[in-house]
Amino acid sequence: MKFSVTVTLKKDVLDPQGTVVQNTLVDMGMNNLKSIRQGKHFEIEVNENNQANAVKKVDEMCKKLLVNSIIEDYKINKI
Amino acid sequence: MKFSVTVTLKKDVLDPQGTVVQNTLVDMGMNNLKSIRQGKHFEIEVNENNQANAVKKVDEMCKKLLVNSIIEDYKINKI
Amino acid sequence: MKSSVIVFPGSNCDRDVAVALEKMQFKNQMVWHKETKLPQSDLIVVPGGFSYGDYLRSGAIAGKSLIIDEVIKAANSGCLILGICNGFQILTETGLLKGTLLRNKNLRFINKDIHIKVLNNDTKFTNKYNNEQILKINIAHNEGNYFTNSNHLEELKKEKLIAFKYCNETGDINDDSNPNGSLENIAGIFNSNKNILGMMPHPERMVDEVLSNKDGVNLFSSLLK
Amino acid sequence: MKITDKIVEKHGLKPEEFTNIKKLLKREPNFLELGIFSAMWNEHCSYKSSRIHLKKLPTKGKQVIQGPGENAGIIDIGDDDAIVFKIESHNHPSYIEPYQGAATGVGGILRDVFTMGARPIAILNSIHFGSPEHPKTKSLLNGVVSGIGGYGNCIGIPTIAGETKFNETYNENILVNAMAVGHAKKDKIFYSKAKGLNKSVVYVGSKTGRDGIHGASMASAEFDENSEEKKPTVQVGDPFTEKLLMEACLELMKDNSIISIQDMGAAGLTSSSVEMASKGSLGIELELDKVPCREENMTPYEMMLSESQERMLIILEDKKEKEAKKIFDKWDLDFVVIGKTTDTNNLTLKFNNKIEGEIPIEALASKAPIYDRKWIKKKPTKTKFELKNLKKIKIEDALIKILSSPNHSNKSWVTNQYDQMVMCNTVQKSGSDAAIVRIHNKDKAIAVSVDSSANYCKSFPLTGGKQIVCENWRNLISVGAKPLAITNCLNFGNPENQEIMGEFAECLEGIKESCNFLNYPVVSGNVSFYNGTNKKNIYPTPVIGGVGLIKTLSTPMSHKFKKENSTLILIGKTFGHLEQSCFLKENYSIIEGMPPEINLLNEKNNGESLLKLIDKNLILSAHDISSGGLITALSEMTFTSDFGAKIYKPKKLTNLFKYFFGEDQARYILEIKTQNLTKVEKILKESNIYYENIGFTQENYFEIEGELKINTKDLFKINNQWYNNY
Ligand SMILES: Nc1ncnc2c1ncn2[C@@H]1O[C@H](COP(=O)(O)OP(=O)(O)O)[C@@H](O)[C@H]1O
Ligand SMILES: [Mg+2]
Repeated sequence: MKFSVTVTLKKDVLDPQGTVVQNTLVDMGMNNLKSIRQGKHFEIEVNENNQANAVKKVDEMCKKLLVNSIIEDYKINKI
Repeated sequence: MKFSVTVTLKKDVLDPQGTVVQNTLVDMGMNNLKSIRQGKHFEIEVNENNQANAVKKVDEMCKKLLVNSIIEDYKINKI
Repeated sequence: MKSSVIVFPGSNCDRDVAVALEKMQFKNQMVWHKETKLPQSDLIVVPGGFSYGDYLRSGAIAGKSLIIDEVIKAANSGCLILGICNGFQILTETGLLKGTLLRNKNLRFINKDIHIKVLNNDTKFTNKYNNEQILKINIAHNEGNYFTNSNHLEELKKEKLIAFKYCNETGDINDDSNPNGSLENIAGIFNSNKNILGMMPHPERMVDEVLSNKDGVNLFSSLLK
Repeated sequence: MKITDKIVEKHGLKPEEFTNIKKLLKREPNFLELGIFSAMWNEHCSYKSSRIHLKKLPTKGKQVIQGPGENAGIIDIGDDDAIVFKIESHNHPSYIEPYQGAATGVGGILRDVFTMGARPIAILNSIHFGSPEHPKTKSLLNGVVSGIGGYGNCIGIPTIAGETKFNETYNENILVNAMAVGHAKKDKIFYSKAKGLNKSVVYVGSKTGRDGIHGASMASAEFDENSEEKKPTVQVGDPFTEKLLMEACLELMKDNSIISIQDMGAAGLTSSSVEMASKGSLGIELELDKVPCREENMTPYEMMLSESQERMLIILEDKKEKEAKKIFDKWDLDFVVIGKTTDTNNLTLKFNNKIEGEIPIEALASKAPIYDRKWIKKKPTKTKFELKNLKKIKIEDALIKILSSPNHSNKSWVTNQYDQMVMCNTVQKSGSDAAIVRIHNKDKAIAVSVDSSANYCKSFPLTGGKQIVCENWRNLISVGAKPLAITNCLNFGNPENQEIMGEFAECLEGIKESCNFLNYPVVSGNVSFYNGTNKKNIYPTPVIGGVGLIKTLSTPMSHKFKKENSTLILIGKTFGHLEQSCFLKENYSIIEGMPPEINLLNEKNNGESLLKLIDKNLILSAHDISSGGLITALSEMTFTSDFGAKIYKPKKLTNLFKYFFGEDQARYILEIKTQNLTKVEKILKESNIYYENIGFTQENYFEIEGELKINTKDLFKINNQWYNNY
């Protein structure tokens, strides 16, 4: 079973990367850009046929390693 | 209009980060993990009401800066 | 010889390389990235550091700066270009050099003295070295893991475009002497015209006996001819 | 909003303190004002528990240009050169988010140094973790080390020295102390004292967000509808912006448009503006609507208490705004006039043209509370063990145990993650007694080292305090540097506990005695109390950062053996002090008794004489003896050297364990060309120094006559295992 996980910085946490990327895009003439925030994306495949169990596994991976819950939020989606 | 962009390494490009993360997760006892690949995720908001135009804008940002087409693939989704 | 060192926000080896160039009798100028004209130069150096904080991908944002168009023009008209560390990353982002630099295999920043072997001394950059000469030199990077597609790798080999490979003290090129996971231990490459050199190790750190050794001197003196 | 007892308590203020505030204001403070008092009156900014003790430290000397009281201390190193340095703690944030906590710790201390007009030239760190077996230790170690490296590497300043230690006392409270050293021209130093009326107060650097708004803001959230939204967030470091800020500030400092300048550190806009005004005996008025904000709808309370990083406050000379702004524009940084100096002696805060808060500056600064907290003296302890009753072990096994222990293992796993060479002036990297950085374009250099000895300080704080200063001084001497001055970071537990306060007072007394005797003044520092949880406080861990001068850089001294067949001399007397030693701890888990005594007279004499010998070019290598004793120090001299050593059996002291593992102080090992021996002996005798000829260098093997013989490469391997297997 395959999942995608999106990890984003919490609102109010400074995003130095996003700021630099945004300024660069605007400098390059992309005036319609309103905002851009950068995060991480994982594609995870687990050997597990029961969806509830699989999600639980993926969630555990997020909590234990992939996500820094102090500054990041995450979302899991089946793909 | 808001979009998400997912940027992933091409299949034949070695993914050092993904490999280390995968090994770590397995070491931590996540035996059901079959594979994990890491990529980037952007949330982009553009001032543009016409969807086709907006997608074109975002696509341009990807091509011109956000994506290194030699090693990366990308997908744009409206959110 | 006249040289120019390009300075981006976040460059931090710009002064170091300028000091080395001046020591080797280059007439050097620093060029701010917002400039739209390059001073007349025989050598352009894109220095190490963390241009734009290495945000997005190392070298990506610097690769879009105003001055880069001028660097590309100069390169195409045969001017010598040297990219060191972040400079190498920037040159790959602009397409002046092919391939790319991925995260180090161990996902950690690595700073240490390592050894490299000179693979082709028949170039403007390396003629003062012997072929197969082993140099001890400092590396300091997060993304030095060179990667390219198999066609380009073939071309690199066939056209002798690999400048340096990581090796050990006695010259063995293998996984143990590969600090960052780089493809075939590649530490530096030329473009097909051999007027552009990109390398991860820092030759400018090896020109002063008080600090280290002088294994980097011949790279600069090769250029002086 | 009515200020209830609960709100006051949530702001960390005691009821008496609140009463005092009302007296000083002659009214009740509003919510904003309360927040400002809580920030200025907390331990971190007010030094209320430590101030009366800190006052005793020696801070003067011919070499001192600026002692404590400014952003960093400054010393004179001859010609027109000055060295600016300070150490600071970032313990609590690093425990919560190790990468960002450590990174912003480095960023903060760098700002303290370049605020004064100095270009930072070196970063040091002292990091203490819990026991390696503790489940959190590994990820904390990883995070902290990559955070320190991440910031220093990116900004391009070499991280060249430090210490990494493990001890279960830090299981729930790690220590992350960062020190920065900068170089300035003596006539181009900048201070924080404001001068002149109606001068522009300028905000430069990053925008203000809701970062790290203290516990205080948790309290505020309770009274707010959208409390979820306003949870305080961890400070994220942006070394790229700091690099720009540093270059912009240094560029602006080239002419004379700055009256005073102050970084925004703890308590951000509040403490920086109050400090500038207080030192200048002026008032300051801020128009908060002008503060560049990162988030929408930020309140004055949030703006004043935000700890967003990479920001500075500058008071400018008249008519300099346009030129100054140009510089900050070039570096893509905010530059906004947000206020002016006034003659009211008040901190006046306006928002949308309305006065939201007004507090007399002196109520926040000089009238902040000072406590003379009760403390008790530590009684000397007795040891219960007898060496002869302990299980027999071989010297070789005991040595291997030490060399492969986490605390004595080779630290290249850590230091390889730090760029040590950038700026091309690093003459000696981490791994030696002290690191050496050359002054750019000159033939002179400074040596730097940070040191602590928590076990010694715990067992007898007075001696421990003396010892760390001496050890730090020895480290500088060993690389041929004349020690000039120190900075100190005092990491302690809860000061309201009389025993802890006793540890603090007595450690400081010890530091004072050594500094006085060695003419080694304190020019800057930082106090971190409340390290620990509930009733469990950390061991007292004062950290000393020292700076010394090397006048000419002919051949830098190191502890690596240089030649075959040189004579090895041990200076200083060996009594065989094993209490509190690493030998007992690693081999028997015994941590008992008193730390080794310090004899300041010998300390000074031995050190100064060694310096004389080094100056006369009579020494090939030198190493001070510390934790692990003589045998450990000798082993370290063989590492990465082509040579080992053969050591004679001791003539006087018969117990080999005491001789080889004892941790007696004021001792050094010297490698000397055999033909220079008579010259060296003559000088040592003239200076009344106790010394012994202990052996000679040889190829490949480390050997003790009739006791042990190990290939030095194997020994080095043993020393390198731990981190790679962890
Ligand atoms: N342990 C100490 N020894 C000497 N001086 C100290 C000590 N602790 C703090 N100081 C001095 O007190 C002043 C205020 O310290 P601190 O609040 O940490 O500075 P900053 O506001 O720059 O962060 C500084 O000048 C510092 O050098
Ligand atoms: Mg400060």
